[in-house]
Amino acid sequence: METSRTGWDQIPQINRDLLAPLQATTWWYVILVIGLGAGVAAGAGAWVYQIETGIGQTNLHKPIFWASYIASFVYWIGVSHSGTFISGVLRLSKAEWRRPITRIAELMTFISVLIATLCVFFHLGRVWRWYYLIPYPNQRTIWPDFRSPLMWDATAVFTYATASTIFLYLPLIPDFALVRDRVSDWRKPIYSILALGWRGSQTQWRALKWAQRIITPLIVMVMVSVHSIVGWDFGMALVPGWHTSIIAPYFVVGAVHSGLGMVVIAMYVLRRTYHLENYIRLEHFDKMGKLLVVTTLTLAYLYFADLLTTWYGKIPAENHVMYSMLSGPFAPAWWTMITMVYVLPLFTLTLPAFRRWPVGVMIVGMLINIGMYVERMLILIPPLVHPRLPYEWSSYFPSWIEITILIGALSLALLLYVLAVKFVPIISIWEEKEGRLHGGERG
Amino acid sequence: MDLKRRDFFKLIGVTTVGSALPGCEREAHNLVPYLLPDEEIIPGIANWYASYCRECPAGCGILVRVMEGRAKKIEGNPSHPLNQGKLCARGHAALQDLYNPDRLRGPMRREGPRGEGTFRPIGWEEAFSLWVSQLKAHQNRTAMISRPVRGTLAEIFSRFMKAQGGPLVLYDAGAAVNEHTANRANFGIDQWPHYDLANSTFLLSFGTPFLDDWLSPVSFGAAFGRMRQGRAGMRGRFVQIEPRLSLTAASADRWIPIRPGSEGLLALGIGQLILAHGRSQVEPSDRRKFETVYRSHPMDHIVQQTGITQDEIERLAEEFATASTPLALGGGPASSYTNSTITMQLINGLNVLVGNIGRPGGVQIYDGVQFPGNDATVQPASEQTLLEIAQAFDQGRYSLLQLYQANPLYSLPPSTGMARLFMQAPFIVSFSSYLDESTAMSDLILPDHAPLESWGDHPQNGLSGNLTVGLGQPVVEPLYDTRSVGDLFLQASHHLLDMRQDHHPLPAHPFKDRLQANWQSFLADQTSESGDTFDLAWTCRLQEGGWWTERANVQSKISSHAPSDYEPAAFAGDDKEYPFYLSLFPAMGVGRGEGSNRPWLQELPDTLTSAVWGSWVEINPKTARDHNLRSGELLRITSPHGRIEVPVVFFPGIRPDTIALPMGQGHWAYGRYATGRGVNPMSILAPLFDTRSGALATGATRVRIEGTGQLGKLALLEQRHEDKGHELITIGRRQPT
Amino acid sequence: MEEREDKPILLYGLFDAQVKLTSLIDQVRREGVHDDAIEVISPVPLSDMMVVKPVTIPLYAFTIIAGLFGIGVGIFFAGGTAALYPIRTGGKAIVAPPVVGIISYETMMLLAIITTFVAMVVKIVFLYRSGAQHDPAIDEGAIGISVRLFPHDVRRSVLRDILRQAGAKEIHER
Amino acid sequence: MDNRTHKEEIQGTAQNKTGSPKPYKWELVIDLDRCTGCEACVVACHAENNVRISGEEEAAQGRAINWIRIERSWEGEYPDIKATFMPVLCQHCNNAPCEPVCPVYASYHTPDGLNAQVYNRCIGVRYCGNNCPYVARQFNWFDPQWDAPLAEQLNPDVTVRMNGIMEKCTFCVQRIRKGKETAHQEGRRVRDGEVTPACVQSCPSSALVFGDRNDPTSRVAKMVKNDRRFHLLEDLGTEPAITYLKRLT
Repeated sequence: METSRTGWDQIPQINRDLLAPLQATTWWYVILVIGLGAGVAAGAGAWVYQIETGIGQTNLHKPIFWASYIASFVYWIGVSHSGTFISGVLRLSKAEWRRPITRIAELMTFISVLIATLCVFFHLGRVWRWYYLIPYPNQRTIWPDFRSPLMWDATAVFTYATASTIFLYLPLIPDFALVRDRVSDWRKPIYSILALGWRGSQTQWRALKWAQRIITPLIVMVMVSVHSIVGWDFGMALVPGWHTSIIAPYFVVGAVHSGLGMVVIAMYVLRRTYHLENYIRLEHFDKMGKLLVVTTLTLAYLYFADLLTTWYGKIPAENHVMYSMLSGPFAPAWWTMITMVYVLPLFTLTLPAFRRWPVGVMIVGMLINIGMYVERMLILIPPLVHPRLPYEWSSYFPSWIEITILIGALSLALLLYVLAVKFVPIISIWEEKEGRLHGGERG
Repeated sequence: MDLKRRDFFKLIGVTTVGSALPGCEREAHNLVPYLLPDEEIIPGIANWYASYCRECPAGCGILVRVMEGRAKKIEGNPSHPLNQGKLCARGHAALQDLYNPDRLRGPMRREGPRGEGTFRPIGWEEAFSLWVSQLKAHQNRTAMISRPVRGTLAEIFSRFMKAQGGPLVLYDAGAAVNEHTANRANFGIDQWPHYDLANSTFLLSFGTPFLDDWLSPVSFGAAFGRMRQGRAGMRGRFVQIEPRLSLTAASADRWIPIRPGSEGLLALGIGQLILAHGRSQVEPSDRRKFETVYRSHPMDHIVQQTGITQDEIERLAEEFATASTPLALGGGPASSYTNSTITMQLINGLNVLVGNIGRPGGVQIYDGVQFPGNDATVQPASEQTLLEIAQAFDQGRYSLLQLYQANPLYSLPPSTGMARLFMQAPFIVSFSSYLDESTAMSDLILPDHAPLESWGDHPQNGLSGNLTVGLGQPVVEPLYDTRSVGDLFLQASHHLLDMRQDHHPLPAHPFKDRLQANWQSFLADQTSESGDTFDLAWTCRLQEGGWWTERANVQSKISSHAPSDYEPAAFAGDDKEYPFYLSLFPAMGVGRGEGSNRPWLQELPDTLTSAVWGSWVEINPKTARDHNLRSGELLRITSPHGRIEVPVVFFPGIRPDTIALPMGQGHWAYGRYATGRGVNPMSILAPLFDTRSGALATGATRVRIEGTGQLGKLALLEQRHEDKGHELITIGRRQPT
Repeated sequence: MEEREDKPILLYGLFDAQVKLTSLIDQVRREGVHDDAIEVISPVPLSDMMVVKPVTIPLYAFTIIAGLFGIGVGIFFAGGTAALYPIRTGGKAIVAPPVVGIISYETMMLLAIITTFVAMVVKIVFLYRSGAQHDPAIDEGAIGISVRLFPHDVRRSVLRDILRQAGAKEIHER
Repeated sequence: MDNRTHKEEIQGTAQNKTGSPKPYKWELVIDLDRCTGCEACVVACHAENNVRISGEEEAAQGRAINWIRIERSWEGEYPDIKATFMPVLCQHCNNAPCEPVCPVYASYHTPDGLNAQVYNRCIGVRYCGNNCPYVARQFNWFDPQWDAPLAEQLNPDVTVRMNGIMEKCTFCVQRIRKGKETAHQEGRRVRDGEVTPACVQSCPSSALVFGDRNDPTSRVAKMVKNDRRFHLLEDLGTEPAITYLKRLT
């Protein structure tokens, strides 16, 4: 028997709406790009200066050997979890509402993994020797020690970066083909190559679907492993406050938490900018809000478990770390973090009305991200400034060089995203179509 | 004439002989006497040269590691009885004297007004003739201030100055003049006795900083180690009595914060009790004299003056008198008041009372080494003697001042008017290696070699249980266009011969020959060296770094005189307006300022405060709270003679009515590492001196304090918050089972 | 244009979304055209995939093989090289099982994902039926059907009629 | 299990190095009852190991480099107060937390039981610094500077560490190597006291004693049995090669 295909008449409209960003370029877009470019240049300059003169340009000192750069690394890796989680987990769970936001998230994943890797390079004392980390035969008999959590990290991040790039590219192929046929200028050859000669034949569709079906669960598993390992970078250390078994799951959930927050921001901005109200609908903010509530509660649960254990154990070294945050010099930062990451999201996103208020959700997303960044700093600094031997208890605040470099990194992330919006359809066109049409077909 | 080169060639022979000698060979190192000629230097192979350390008057034996003609490291000479292979921080840092970037590299002449510090490099010929002409011009009107020197150099200096007609003053701010004077009064000796710390079972120390910088900290450190853990089943006990818990006190079993200036009274009280309990071991003949002195003050007066309870005093007396080998020492803060010589006498008296003079674990006195330049004429002088010289310049009796590595302009308080000397002296010649405060005021600078570049010898009796004469040889070629001060003096005296018929002149040989001649005559007298030809003996001594006895013969019969009557300490400033005692102590490493141009010593953290590269004031946390001071806040310290501002360090180990400052910083000259760093507490001291010895009473000035509200600049390595953390450091500490 | 006898031509029809695909394909089949010669082109994956028998190549086979290989690689790096280069650190075993586990987990994932991707690309680029042809109109919501047959084939006109009756907006041969 | 493999490894390497069946195990004993806090060890270490001069600014930032430091702690309240000293340096732990975390083997354990740092491998990730519970690891934040001619004093046997790498106490490994070579040439074991790190050599009160723990006749082997012994943070199980003897009273 035949199936009737309804709604196919929307297709040209969808094409028009979602390809619009690739065609028109406004003056403020140019200004934005220039501004971000300036930020990147500043950061690059600061970095070169730091390499030239020495890592001492940071405010690091004994016993605080890790600080803002590593915190940023952790943070960006966290952000990168958004894409994989949303498109990965939601694909697996066949959540239809994911369709308009998967691309937004995957793109974010791809970019923030790059930035995270960059942060590691900022941190290295002799960055010009970074290749010692690569296992390749050489005369110096330099070989990495895979017993070091940092090597686990390097392997995992590499895997994750590769996987998420592929994961971003897969659903892009049909869209590239679509664009290929609709641009005539210099971009055409690029799109043609990227489109891999896509025609839309049933064989190709099936191949694509298969690949997605196989890779999606794999990448979700990689995602979990990556941030667990990032957590183990700390968990494996003897540093009081780091040496806890809960740190891996805590890091994973925290990552998703900040990732979702970031996606919400992107959703709001893009929706606003390119008038995608018909695609990124209130329903999506509502759903994201709910997800955020879930992550908030999970994270709170894990954090509480950790604090409770420390509090009850009363091991002096760990106590000093904890109380330095609860009531000590780090109290302001800590309470800010608590408010931004836990309290505010709970009190706002649990209200259905609030969840359908994009601006509000976006602001909460921002709060969560700021809070999570502070939280990353708090994971590093208080334990490091309270070594077991109290002789050199100390304090830390990033230097201007550090701040400049990190702002540069942030600008780079934004810049890449802004440029990407001009290059790839920010909403997966064919998946959007698929979503709408099949709804009709069943009728 | 180039002495350097000539000596090189002369010594090639000695080296080859030396390396073939039996008996002088040392397993540990490739020890060679004097400089190897270049063709014998093997690249990458270290040579070790024995010498003695000239950083402080103790003169420890050292071995210098030399590679490719450069000194690389200084280590203690294991066979030297004084330091037995050990070496202190300052000894190590002597390398940074040799290689100091701010060393003077050749003779210079003043340009522009004095004190502006502008100098013009000149050639040695010009410099030398200028000096000689000055000597001729100021015949019989010349005075010389030198750091304490001994041995051949001392002999040359004193004979030269005798011939030139004028006093030779050996001055070192750290030379324990009061202790010395007291020893002369009690035992009639001019050299240091050997305080046998290692074998004593109870040490009663009145502020003696024997682990900081007193006499010979290294040998005392070694002795202390043995006193504590060196004897099976016997751990010597140790009580330190002083207003501030010093580094030495930190190692004591008990610290008793006594009221500044009353140490003598406490000693008196203890002696009183010893006599009262009939425990004294003085001969009946002297007994009465002792009793009159020690019974001169009633116990309640003593208790009230010292602020120490009678029980505590009786406990001390008990412990001291009943110990098998007790030992009483005095110095440091106890020796920084106007009555300190008497205090030291009373402390010596305690040793006499318990009869430990000449006993193991007690105070042992030897016959000195018979060596040129080792007699009473080379004893260090007091600040007052310096001021007398200055006065003589005022009155025009002297007109030419010669300085040798002494820096009185920095070491003496401005209130003493020492600056006038440097303003008014018609001509000043300095032989120092640095442009320190005093040298910067001179008219002509003839820089000496660094110690590691020059010859020297160092007779030392006392301090250790042996008689020693250190022998120092140049271990590297002179880096710069400097000249051995010994050579200069001999050469000059030769030029002055014509007008010196009355005095026996010094021959015009180079200093090294003079020194060798002294050793020849000295070794000839020593039975141990008989049989060897001098060349062999000389080479051996060079390789071993000197001559010393296995054991010195102790003078059993010492006529011990009773101490003089006690007199209370006088203080400048009345206690209403100036409520605080001021206690100065030589900073760790930089000492009294002579070490402050050595980066290693500047960066050496003060063990008690962990402060580096600066000055601070130590104040009891309670006092700080009363004046609501923050840690690190700039504190304004005002005395009747001036004011300084120093950052505060909370210091639980100090009397609430006392504040303490380190000396050694606040140089306004003396090179890049020292200049303009911290403050010199001398600048607020009153011109008060010990009534007997004339030594400056650094603890006799009272001050008042007020917070300034702003933070000072001071780097502390320790960053812990004092309230917390202590229980952490004991994590994992296991109780003795 | 000159047609060579042996070169197959494509009979291509473009339909709107409402075309009755199933019956159309059946008709074509009834003319004796084999499934391999038929290809459907659409802007979105069609849910009624049964219209033509798919050419199936099991991607997961590549995935599994690559994954196993990846585990081998991981064991070699984390365990093998350590054993070949035995340096003691911190009292840890030279070959530490947990480490080998973690590393081989990652390498397994890495190779599995990459291989799957490559296989897919190969398939997309090379293994589409020669029937498929590129038509921008598709993406505007149309559906294309192409049948491959030889120039002298007698069914040529028949099939054109079938397509036309099925409501083809345009039909052309290539 | 890993301990056995380690032992075998030691045995093997030890046989190659010195003919003796037993490897060396260099250990240090610090008698806190002797330590007077004079810090001769600190300068001796600077002189022997070319430790940089950090200067006041760096010191104020907590970047002064000391391979050995004397930690002072106050006990009690005025007037019954006591200052105690604890020389802290790299403990050369048998289970060193700093070693396995290094991704490039810059920090590893020698068969002699030394915790070695290979400067040329180090790329400055500084994980080891975090993971050292004794804060014994020092980082070079800038290139070192010696005002001419101070550089003349540098010890040619010891590398000068440049910007961006980690350094720490080596037990004066250059001296150990020399001693072992001499002993090897003479076909014997290193004698007790033949090899001493600069700090031990200079210590006036002989609070520091260094030697081969595996030589039952060595002073170290005897002193570690002292009932005043304890290890710093020994509950961490790092098995330090440094044994402290508790100060009395």
